[in-house]
Amino acid sequence: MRSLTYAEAIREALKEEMENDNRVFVMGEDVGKFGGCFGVTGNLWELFGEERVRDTPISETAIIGASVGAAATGMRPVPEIMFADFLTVCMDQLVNQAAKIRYMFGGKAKIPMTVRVPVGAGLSAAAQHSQSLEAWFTHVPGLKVVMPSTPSDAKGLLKAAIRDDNPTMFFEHKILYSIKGEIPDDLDIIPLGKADIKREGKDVTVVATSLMVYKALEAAEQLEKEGISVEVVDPRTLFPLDEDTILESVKKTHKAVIVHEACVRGGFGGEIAAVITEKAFDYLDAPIKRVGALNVPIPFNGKLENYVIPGTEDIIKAVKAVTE
Amino acid sequence: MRSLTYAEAIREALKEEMENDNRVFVMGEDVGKFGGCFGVTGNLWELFGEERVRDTPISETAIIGASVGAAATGMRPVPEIMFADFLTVCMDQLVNQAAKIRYMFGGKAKIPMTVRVPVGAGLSAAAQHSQSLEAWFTHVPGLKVVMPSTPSDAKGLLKAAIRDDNPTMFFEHKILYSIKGEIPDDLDIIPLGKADIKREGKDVTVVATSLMVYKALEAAEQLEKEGISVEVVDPRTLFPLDEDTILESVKKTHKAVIVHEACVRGGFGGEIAAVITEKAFDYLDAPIKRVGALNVPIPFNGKLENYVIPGTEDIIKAVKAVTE
Amino acid sequence: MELSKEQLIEMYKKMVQIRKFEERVVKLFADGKIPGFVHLYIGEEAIAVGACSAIEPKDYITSTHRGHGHLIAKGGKIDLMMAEILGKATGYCKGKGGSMHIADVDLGILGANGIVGGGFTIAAGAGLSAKMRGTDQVTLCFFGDGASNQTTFHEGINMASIWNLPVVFICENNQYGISLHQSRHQRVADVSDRAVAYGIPGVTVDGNDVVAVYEAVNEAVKRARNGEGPTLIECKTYRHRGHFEGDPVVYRSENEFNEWLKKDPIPRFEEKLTEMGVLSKKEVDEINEWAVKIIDEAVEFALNSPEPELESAVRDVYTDIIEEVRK
Amino acid sequence: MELSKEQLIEMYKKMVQIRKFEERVVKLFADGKIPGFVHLYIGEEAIAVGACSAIEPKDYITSTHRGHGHLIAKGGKIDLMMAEILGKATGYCKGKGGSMHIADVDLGILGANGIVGGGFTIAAGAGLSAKMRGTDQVTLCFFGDGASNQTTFHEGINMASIWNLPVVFICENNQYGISLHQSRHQRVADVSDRAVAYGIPGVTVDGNDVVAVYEAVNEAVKRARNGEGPTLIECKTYRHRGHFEGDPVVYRSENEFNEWLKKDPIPRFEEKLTEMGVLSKKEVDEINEWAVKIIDEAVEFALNSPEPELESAVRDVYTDIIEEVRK
Ligand SMILES: Cc1ncc(C[n+]2csc(CCOP(=O)(O)OP(=O)(O)O)c2C)c(N)n1
Ligand SMILES: Cc1ncc(C[n+]2csc(CCOP(=O)(O)OP(=O)(O)O)c2C)c(N)n1
Ligand SMILES: [Mg+2]
Ligand SMILES: [Mg+2]
Repeated sequence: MRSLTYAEAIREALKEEMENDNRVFVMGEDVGKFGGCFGVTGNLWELFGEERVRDTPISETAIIGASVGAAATGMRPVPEIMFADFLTVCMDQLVNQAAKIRYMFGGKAKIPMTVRVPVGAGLSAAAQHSQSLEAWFTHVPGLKVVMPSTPSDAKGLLKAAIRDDNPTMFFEHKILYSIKGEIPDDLDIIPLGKADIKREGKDVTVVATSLMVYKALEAAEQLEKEGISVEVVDPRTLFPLDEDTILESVKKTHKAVIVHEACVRGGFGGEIAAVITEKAFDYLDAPIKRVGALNVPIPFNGKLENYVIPGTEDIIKAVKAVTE
Repeated sequence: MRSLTYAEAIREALKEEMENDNRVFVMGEDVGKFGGCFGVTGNLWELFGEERVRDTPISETAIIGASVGAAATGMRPVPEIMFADFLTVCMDQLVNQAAKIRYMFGGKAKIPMTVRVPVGAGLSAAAQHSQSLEAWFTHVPGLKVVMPSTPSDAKGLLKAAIRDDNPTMFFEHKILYSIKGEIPDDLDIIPLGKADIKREGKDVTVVATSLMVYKALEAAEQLEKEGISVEVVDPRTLFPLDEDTILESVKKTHKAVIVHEACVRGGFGGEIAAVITEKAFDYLDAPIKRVGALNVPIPFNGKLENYVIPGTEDIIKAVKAVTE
Repeated sequence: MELSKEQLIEMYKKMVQIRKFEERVVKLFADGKIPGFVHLYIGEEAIAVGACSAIEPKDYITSTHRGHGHLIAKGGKIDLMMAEILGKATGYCKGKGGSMHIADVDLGILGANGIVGGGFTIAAGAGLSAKMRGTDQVTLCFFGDGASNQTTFHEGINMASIWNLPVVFICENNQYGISLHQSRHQRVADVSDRAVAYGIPGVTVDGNDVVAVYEAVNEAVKRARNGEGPTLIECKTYRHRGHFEGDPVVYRSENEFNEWLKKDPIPRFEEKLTEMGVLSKKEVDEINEWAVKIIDEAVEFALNSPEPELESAVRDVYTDIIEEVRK
Repeated sequence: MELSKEQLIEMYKKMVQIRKFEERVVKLFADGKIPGFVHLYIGEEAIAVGACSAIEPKDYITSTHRGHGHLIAKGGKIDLMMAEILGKATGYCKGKGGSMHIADVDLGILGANGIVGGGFTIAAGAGLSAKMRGTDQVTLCFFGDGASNQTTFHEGINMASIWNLPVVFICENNQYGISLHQSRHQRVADVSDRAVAYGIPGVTVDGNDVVAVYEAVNEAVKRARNGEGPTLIECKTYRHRGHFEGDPVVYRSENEFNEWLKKDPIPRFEEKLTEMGVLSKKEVDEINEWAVKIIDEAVEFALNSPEPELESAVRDVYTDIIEEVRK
């Protein structure tokens, strides 16, 4: 098995899909020779040229809007929005165009596009460069939402998203870009809608996404020592959501903690908690706890930032609260 | 007591606040002589002139962005966005500017603005003119979110929002504009963050917002005949959320159903369900049910639209499911 | 003028067809048969017809909330349109879209759009796609004077210009964005002045003269096919009806309205064609009757069509997932 | 030239102050003392200083991600800026904002902005506010060449133009938006050409000539105060550093860089002032020493300042609510 960073795994997925299908192309700000703000597109520009690895003006509205037009007419664009925070500039193109065109047209169009977006805090980049906004998109029928935590998940899911005929939001965590992981030799695509149990356990289910999967695993390790066995479930895709795997786990452990980096209020944790409460109520032995960022913008100072975003300690506390 | 329509009550609130405070002004598309797309601003243009009731170009980004700039420099703008669906065009101004400026500046600015926005389906206006997007804004620390159901709530809460020193989203339901209601003679402001129990009951708590309050009350009436006593709680403001009133009610009834018009997935119902599950778990005797629109864009045909958005029957079914 | 007699007649027929279509929509709306919002194109027919006469079936258009004219001009099927406007299962969008969302991607009609300015960037994308796929397809992007103040105007045209995309941006300047006169929403008198900002040609033509529109668009389409990039064409016109059906139209004067009525593009073109001997009075009448007959048939088709099944509401969200039905 | 000797010296001092500030930030960043992203203004000092010299303390500015120069030019306090950039409790934003969000509303500094183009509509709003409050305050809106392709450029300037708002839009055309050269992000050679689209004056000046910038802005400020509306001023310049500290700068040539170094605005202005006899070589040296000393003090202040308390993280979200603390 080879080992790749999360960024390399994403680049490899892009490369393979671009080789396989000449309708696939990349566009975004500084994705060309510069290689992307976080280096993700890297050498793709050298491999595929500036037509298929397109540097755009600082025009998110046009990047996404043009992707919609290109997708509707036979291409398979993979636009990049430099920071999730800038999705605010192109929401109309995502929400009112990409997501709804197929439906509004009575099924007579498809919009195969995958929007790659770095999310998350941890770089002292402050309130306009640190957000995790995935929850918004789960509330938009017509979009799929992917949020991988490991290099191999990122690779397999990105390939699936690019081959998917629907508009898909693909959220990558900036802090994960440099993390290394093994890529199975037989890895091809990982279907959207399959959760992955990152660690088996029997006392409590921790549902965690993206970077929080690692913090949940750390928490699980520490809790193990105290005799608490934690199962860590990574949904990997928020829509389609693999409710079955989550519910199975909760039916086994009877307790649930949900962890995401986005602030708690209005976050996707509420959705998961509601699904569990509705569909596995009789199995629940304790309140469901949500762990997420405090409900504040992300501050600049690193210590404040750390205080605001959820950490391993917060997960441990929540697990203890439901298991005691 | 006088009786006013919801639209009249809103207009009266605007008029009174504009009379009280000359920093308050209205701007938006066709809010002037035309009187607003739904007639809400009506004759304000005649009363206050075109400087304070400003017709804007079709430029939502500029409407909200300029409101932020005006609010930061001493005015109290009350912009109107013609349909909630068009909030997608000015998300950056709301989310990255209005909501975060105070925090990013270390508390050294305030942005007193109230964004009035019609939401909801029911007019066969199809997928781009029918959305209820309030959940997104509850996920944005720095914003307050108000969603009144009755004329007097609308009036009292709008006055409170305009006097509030923070950016506030004020969601009005199009179908409610023509509904009449009594305005208490002593009505002044209704503080943000106080839920209202629209009907007392003892068997089950139905938390409903906006137009759904009426459907919940209808359901309650029908269920009464079958011997089920329903308490209808209207949070009125989604942030600040009056958790106490909701939790008190659930502690009394031991059952909860949550109803909103927005589609279920990723909606604010998940937040409320999660709050109840976390904070009143021991009192819950049944799964919490959420009732909302199906997870699809709003279709044009009225029968399909009706099928997609939640109705009284759906609430009755959910209540029965948790009480049986 | 390079237009053949056949082409001129075809253009006249399309214009009449649109007019009759819209007049019937007025009536159906007044009769309570049409749900939702409808925005009519009466008075602006020369633009859609002039423009679409300059392109081929393989080419694309993006339309607006005021889209019936564009769709008919591009070859959209009258019966499927009428059925859609009435919300029927047989309509273009199976009753899910309605007037503001009619599309026929196979005919290159990338949809009406309920978002003002929604078309600019989609058109740029269609242009990019054509370029990358190595075809010579051109995209026409229709939009209003009001839309020229939207975010998307700026970003969409800029992108098309820097990449030399084969897109023609066609402004239907009917003087108003709902109630706001152009002089109050922008300081330029001609929307085409804005072409300068993108280093592309900008021209203004009489939008009530179908041949003038044709010629300008034809020129722009040639440039586009040659890889010379986009053009901005402004067509001055006027809508005869309110912004939407039901608009009390308090914002414009009787006088202004009457002046523009005199410039109605259809009688003007009719006069020209009869003067030129292209059409006789009798042929004109026949065309008008033919157009009404087609509408009659379309209305009958639409009225007799079934409503969509309720469960169709949950289909067509994704290509591969049907999430749930109402239980 | 209407500038007095005192004014010229003041301008020179500000430019030097900015340069020294930025040079120290380079060092602090390299030493790992500064978290997050920093975008430096070295090479562009003439613009902020020329522009801000044409306005009064009561006036407003909106700044960008590359904001240190604007803030210093408008009178922002060096020590509070430095403390903020280092994330300290004593900083302008109590350590919550950092380089990209420094503001001092009392001084009319409506904030740096992490969103490219974030300032356009805020500036229009400040202009509207001044107009409605009946003051003669003017707002300067700084932005980059790259930002001129954003949605907000179009809507913000259009709004300011139709309402004759007292705003001056000042483009710092440093040729690049991160790695993309202007010629690849827009087809106009001069951003000021875009003024035509809004029916307002547009001018291009040498952005490395502080007096030229001053004169153009001064003229525009006069118009603005007279109720004649906005102006678009483009200042051609070049950034000496990478886009942000840490940028390997693979996208431009050594040659281009060297050519621009020759036009460095500070030595140019220095030469002019010494030639004019406004400053002696000795006075120049004194100013440079003074500037360094102020930075030294600011750095000392910043380094000795406490980190913010953790619980300060939950304050300042709302004026009236503190929601929760981490338990
Ligand atoms: C983004 C957005 N803002 C506002 C509206 C509401 N609206 C629909 S049509 C219209 C006027 C459009 O004016 P114009 O572009 O001139 O086209 P016209 O209606 O005159 O053909 C407005 C404001 C909308 N649909 N989308
Ligand atoms: C909306 C948005 N898109 C992208 C970015 C990322 N970004 C930060 S600065 C920058 C380049 C800005 O270029 P320009 O406006 O020319 O200013 P300069 O950096 O050259 O001073 C970009 C793309 C951003 N901050 N905001
Ligand atoms: Mg118009
Ligand atoms: Mg630049």
